[in-house]
Amino acid sequence: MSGGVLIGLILGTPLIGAVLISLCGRWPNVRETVTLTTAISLFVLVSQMIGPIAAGETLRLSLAEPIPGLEIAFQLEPLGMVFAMLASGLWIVTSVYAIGYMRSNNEPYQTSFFAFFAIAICGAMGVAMAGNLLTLFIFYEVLTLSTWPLVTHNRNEAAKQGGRVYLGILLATSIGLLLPAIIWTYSITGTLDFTPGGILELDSISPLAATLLLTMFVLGVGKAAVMPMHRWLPAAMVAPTPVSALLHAVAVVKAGVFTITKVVIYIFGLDFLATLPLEKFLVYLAGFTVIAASLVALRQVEIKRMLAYSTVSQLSYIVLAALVLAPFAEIGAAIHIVAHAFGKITLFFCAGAIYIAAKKTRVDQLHGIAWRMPFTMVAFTIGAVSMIGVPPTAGFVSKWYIVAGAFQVDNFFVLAVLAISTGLNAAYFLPIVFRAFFQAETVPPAKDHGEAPWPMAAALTLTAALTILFFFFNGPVVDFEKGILEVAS
Amino acid sequence: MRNNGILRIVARFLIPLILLFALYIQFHGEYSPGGGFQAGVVFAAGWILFVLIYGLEAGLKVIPQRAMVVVMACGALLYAFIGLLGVLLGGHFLDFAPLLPSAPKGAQQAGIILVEFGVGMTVATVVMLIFTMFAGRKSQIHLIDGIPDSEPVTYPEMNQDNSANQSTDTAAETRD
Amino acid sequence: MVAIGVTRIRDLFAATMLFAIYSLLSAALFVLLDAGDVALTEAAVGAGISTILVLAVLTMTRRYEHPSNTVNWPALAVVSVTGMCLLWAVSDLPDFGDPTNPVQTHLAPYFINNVYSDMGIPNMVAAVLASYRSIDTFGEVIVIFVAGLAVYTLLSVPPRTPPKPQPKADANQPENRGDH
Amino acid sequence: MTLIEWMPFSVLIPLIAAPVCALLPGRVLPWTLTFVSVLASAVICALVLPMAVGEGPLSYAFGNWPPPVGIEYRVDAVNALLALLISAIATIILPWARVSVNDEVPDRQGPFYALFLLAMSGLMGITLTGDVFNVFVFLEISSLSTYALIAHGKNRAALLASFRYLIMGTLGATFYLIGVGFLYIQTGTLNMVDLAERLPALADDRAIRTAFGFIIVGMGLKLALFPLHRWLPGAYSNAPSMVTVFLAATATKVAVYVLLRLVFSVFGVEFALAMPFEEIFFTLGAVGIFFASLSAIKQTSLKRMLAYSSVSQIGYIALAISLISTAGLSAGLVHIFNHALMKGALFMCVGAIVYRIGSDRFADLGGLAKQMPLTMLAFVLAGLSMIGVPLTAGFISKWALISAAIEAGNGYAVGIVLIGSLMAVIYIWRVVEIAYLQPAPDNADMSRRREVGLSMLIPLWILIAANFYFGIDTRLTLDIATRGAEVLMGMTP
Amino acid sequence: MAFLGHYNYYIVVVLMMIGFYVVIARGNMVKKIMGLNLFQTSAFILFISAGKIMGGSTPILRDGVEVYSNPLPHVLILTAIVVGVATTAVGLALSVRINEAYGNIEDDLLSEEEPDDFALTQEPSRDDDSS
Repeated sequence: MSGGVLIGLILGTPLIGAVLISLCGRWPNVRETVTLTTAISLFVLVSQMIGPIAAGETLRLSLAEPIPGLEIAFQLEPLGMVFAMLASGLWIVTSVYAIGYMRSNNEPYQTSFFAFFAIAICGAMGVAMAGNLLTLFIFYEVLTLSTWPLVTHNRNEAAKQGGRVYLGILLATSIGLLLPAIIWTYSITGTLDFTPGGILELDSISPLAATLLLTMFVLGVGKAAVMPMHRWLPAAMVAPTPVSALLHAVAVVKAGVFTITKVVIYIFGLDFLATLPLEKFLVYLAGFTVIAASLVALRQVEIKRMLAYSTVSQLSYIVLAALVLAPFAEIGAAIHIVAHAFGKITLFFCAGAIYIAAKKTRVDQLHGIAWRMPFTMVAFTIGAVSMIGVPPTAGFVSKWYIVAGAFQVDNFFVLAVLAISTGLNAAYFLPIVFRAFFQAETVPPAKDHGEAPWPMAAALTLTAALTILFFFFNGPVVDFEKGILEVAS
Repeated sequence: MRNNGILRIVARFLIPLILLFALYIQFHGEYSPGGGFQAGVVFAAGWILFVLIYGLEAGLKVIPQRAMVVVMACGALLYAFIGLLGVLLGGHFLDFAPLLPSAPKGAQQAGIILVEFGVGMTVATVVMLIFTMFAGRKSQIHLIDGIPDSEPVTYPEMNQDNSANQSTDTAAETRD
Repeated sequence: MVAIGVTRIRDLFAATMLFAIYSLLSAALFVLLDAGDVALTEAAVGAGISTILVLAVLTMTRRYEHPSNTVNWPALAVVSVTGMCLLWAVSDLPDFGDPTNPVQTHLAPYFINNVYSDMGIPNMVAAVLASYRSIDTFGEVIVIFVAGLAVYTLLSVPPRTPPKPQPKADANQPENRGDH
Repeated sequence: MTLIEWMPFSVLIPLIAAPVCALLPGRVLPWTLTFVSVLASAVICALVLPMAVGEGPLSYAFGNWPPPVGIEYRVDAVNALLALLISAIATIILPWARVSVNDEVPDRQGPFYALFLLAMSGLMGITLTGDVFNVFVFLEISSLSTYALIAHGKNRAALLASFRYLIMGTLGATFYLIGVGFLYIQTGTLNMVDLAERLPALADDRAIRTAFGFIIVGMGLKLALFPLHRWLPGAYSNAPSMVTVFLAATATKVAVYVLLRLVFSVFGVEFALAMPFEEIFFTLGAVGIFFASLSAIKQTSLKRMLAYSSVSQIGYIALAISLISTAGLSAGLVHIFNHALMKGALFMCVGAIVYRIGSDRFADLGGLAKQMPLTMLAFVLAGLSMIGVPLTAGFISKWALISAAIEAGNGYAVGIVLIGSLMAVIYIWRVVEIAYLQPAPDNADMSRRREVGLSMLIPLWILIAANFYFGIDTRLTLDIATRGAEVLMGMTP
Repeated sequence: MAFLGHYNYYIVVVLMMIGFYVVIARGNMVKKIMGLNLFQTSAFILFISAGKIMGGSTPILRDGVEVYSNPLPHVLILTAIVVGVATTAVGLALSVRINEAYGNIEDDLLSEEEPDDFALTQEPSRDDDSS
């Protein structure tokens, strides 16, 4: 199969899935089968690309040329490969989980839920495989718009409010900052292709303007949730948990940091960025976000909101790592995308499972719950440990690389941020674990409950297992990423 | 006014004269000031004078409203037709030369006379029509004003309108 | 001047009469300016048709204008500024009646010299109107046709009297303003 | 007959069909005649366009009198594109309009359609002609018929709106006429090409400058440039739906065209640069975008909201023109085209909604997405185009506009465009929220709240498809617009 | 020389401004339409006076006349007059209908009733011809 066809299929599969899902709305079983089939075939298709990419082939597909000299084109590289694998693989798990969640909660509008979910995945795939900034931007917006119906799924006042903040911030940043940044770049360089080593040069743009441009990119990618553009993420927590789990812990936010990483590596280029005088400012901003978001998370009582702020903080790790501009840190950024995905999706799955089984949403209600839902809480613990960055979990690996990267360039600010945030992470995750395992139930639950339905329990167990497995088997991913850096620098 | 004898007699002299003058302006337009437009207006003025004296009903008996609409369209169409004739005979739109290839001047004259006649037709009838509409409107209003205010007014026309409305709705419904 | 009278008088009937006089005067002016055709038209239209129509309307509406004694200063300001511009502009216009005007030297000679050889008719206005620029005149016929059609469609709708009862027919009609 | 000889018939066919149409009885015949003639006009335009783009200006002299003496139609890339736009939009609207017109104008449809034909051919005539006075005549044809069409609205407010438009429109036309008068007095000609040759010698002439100002004010009134826009919301929101769709998609665009043609082709770029043209257009455009968007956000009914949105979109075009560069003009032309597509589609949705539920107030729209899913989906998609989301036509305009602004080094313009887009998000999304997330109002007549028929849906979705097509394949729009801009800037003969 | 040579234009300007003022300042619709007519008529005079040539005569060919006034403005103004009367007719028809619908034809009164976006004292942008 030629590369172009493969890319086309990867983009088309979720779309066809979405159409079929909306057509099968009347028969839930058929619909769910379609969802799962689509998810699995997508994963298989994406994994077909590993071979060629590892062999250094270029897969390219160009669809149209909406603006003279600018194509809607796709070109896969290792970083995108990882992202695509992650999103498509976790889609399967999340689908299983979502089926359990939606059914046992008797949610309305399930058909549109699954359909928009598929479209959102298509958006994520497009972002992952984009061959230039324009294409990336297009699918970035597809992702934004297709997740709005998911965020407002409940169609009540709270959902409406959340949806407003969500769409407002994401569209405002992308149209208001990202788009002009892209057009500016285009008008300077005449191209938007992702080119190893970057397309911006010192003689075409003054350092000050370049810094401004970089700031526009970093803030314009609202999905990366760098403060002060992070507000949408807690707001999006009104969505059903599967949405929070896959999209707001994996696909959407990762699309954000992925975009920033891509821009840093392929548009600016590490060497060029290193010459910029004010680039540190963004490092500080990201570092500030890490700490501040952790502090806010500390004070949350709702599990999902706490997780959301934790996500904000973890995302800025990645941004921070990307902006450290050391090869190791870039690898760390890429790996943290994976590591955080596994950990955070586990945590969200657990939160959803607790909600479905026990109807509990607050941290202070979890006393002794581990004895009723052992799988769930063990998985939660694994996820939490990974967030803190303790071996043998995925989170440790990425932190390792980021720290190593910071040492490469002697960036002690980053080291300090990492140290402090690790402490803060521990401070808000461990009490929950402690409470769940070692404290007695204060209030008897409304109904006697055990684990959540099996699809959910299975899904969360699987992701927890992945979190641990990644610690041991991260070699391929690391090798993969080293490849790009060799090309890049 | 209608019963004023003097007016009637004066009008009986004047109106034919006015109409004659109109025709003179119409067809003598190439030699002296005047042309289709002025002729149309003057012609209409004669008719309006007639209406003012003999009443709208009498006026409409001479030239019914429907006829005005038709003639008004025909005037414009006559103009267009002359224009198209030029195209059909191989020239440009409104090119009169091909009408009489042997005598270009004559062709131009013929074209001008014909289009001016079209202008005259349209202008005369439009002016008459506009006047009719305004004058007719007045009588309709007086009719309604005659109904005492205290009564809940029902407008027969309105109801018709309404039912027409509904019937269209249903028609549309079935088509859907 | 008569025009000022038109603006000042609140009695619309009188204003109409003044307006008719004004039209006649301008028709006379047109004659002085050698524009016979235009004069004829202006007399017929301005003094005749327009007047009759306005009178017809006035019999249906009120004769007196709603009193508003204040001078509309913003409007006056706008008008003065525009007037200033125009006065400023006309100072660069060529002198009145000067035979060396661009108007007289560019296209006019063509018409004056060629009309007879092209068409064999003496009235240049008719020639230009109906042949050289006949598409304009076609447009003019269409304009007057539109006017007839517009008035016809507008006024053949059965009348309803002033606001008293909102006719029932309105119930299923969209009232597009929010305050209803 | 050659193609050039067919060209004027894109105007003449509807023009001649109109008197016939006025006489036709019933409902089917007038509609059929209108549709056929409009379609013929569109076909001619579509055939002429490639030739006009490829071979430069095509000239057709009426009555076979050579141009400065007679009147010519002169077609190049700019007006060929616009003529195609007008006739194509009219062709798409007509199938859609049948049901809606039956509902809103139950009687005397012959004259109604005749007026529509006249309005359309008037606009076409303005677009194609090469004579400044002929512009005035056709302007009046289209204006007068538009006034009458607006007055056909069901509301009594339609009459008032029509009257106000009449006053403003006639003022605008008279301003234009005075401007033309000055031009004529100073040059002795009315032909655009002839004028363009004679004007440079008179660049410092006060009368010419005033003529420039008067023409701009006059056309500003017609195109609803910001402070002169006040007739527009009333006219758009009270006219019959079909008329609104047509006007919103075409009428103001034609006024923009006249402005472009006169300012760039007749007066010339140097003259425009010597006048404070850029500053005024930039300021008015920017302020217009901002305030009109703000007003759009404040509205509580769809038609008015979209009408204000139109005013703000005109601001974009003004902004694009004010850059006085090829890129800017091409962005303006592209936006003229794309805006017609999206606004047409949006107003079609509103027309469908009004047809079904008899109201366009926000309060009545709750839950409509469930009952009219296809219409509302179309609204969302067209709205996305309005916002300028990628893959839509709106994105292309925005991209072109921002690129042009960056190229001209005008950071403020970039900011204004972006703020405008964000405000568009707010007003479009308000509607989306209501339609998708709010339950239907209690007093809603559920039996009426159904999807409209295919006769409305198909044209609507054709426009939506066009919105996406021209968002992805821009060869037609961007290339021709760039070519048109070059013509206007005088870069090519 | 300049002043006297331009007296026709000054008349035009004065008339024009009177008409313009009536249109935008007066509330009565019939009055507005009259104002519009005044405004238009003044524009007509502008054209016609431009076509006048000293010592010329009506542009109808006759023996013994050498100098004719320019016929083109006459043609234009004929058309413009027709346009003007057409507008007047439509405007008047509209005011009749408005009178029936609202009970009066005073635009300022109706503005209170129908809060439209049109104010009588709207500020046209004058800035563009004051260079």
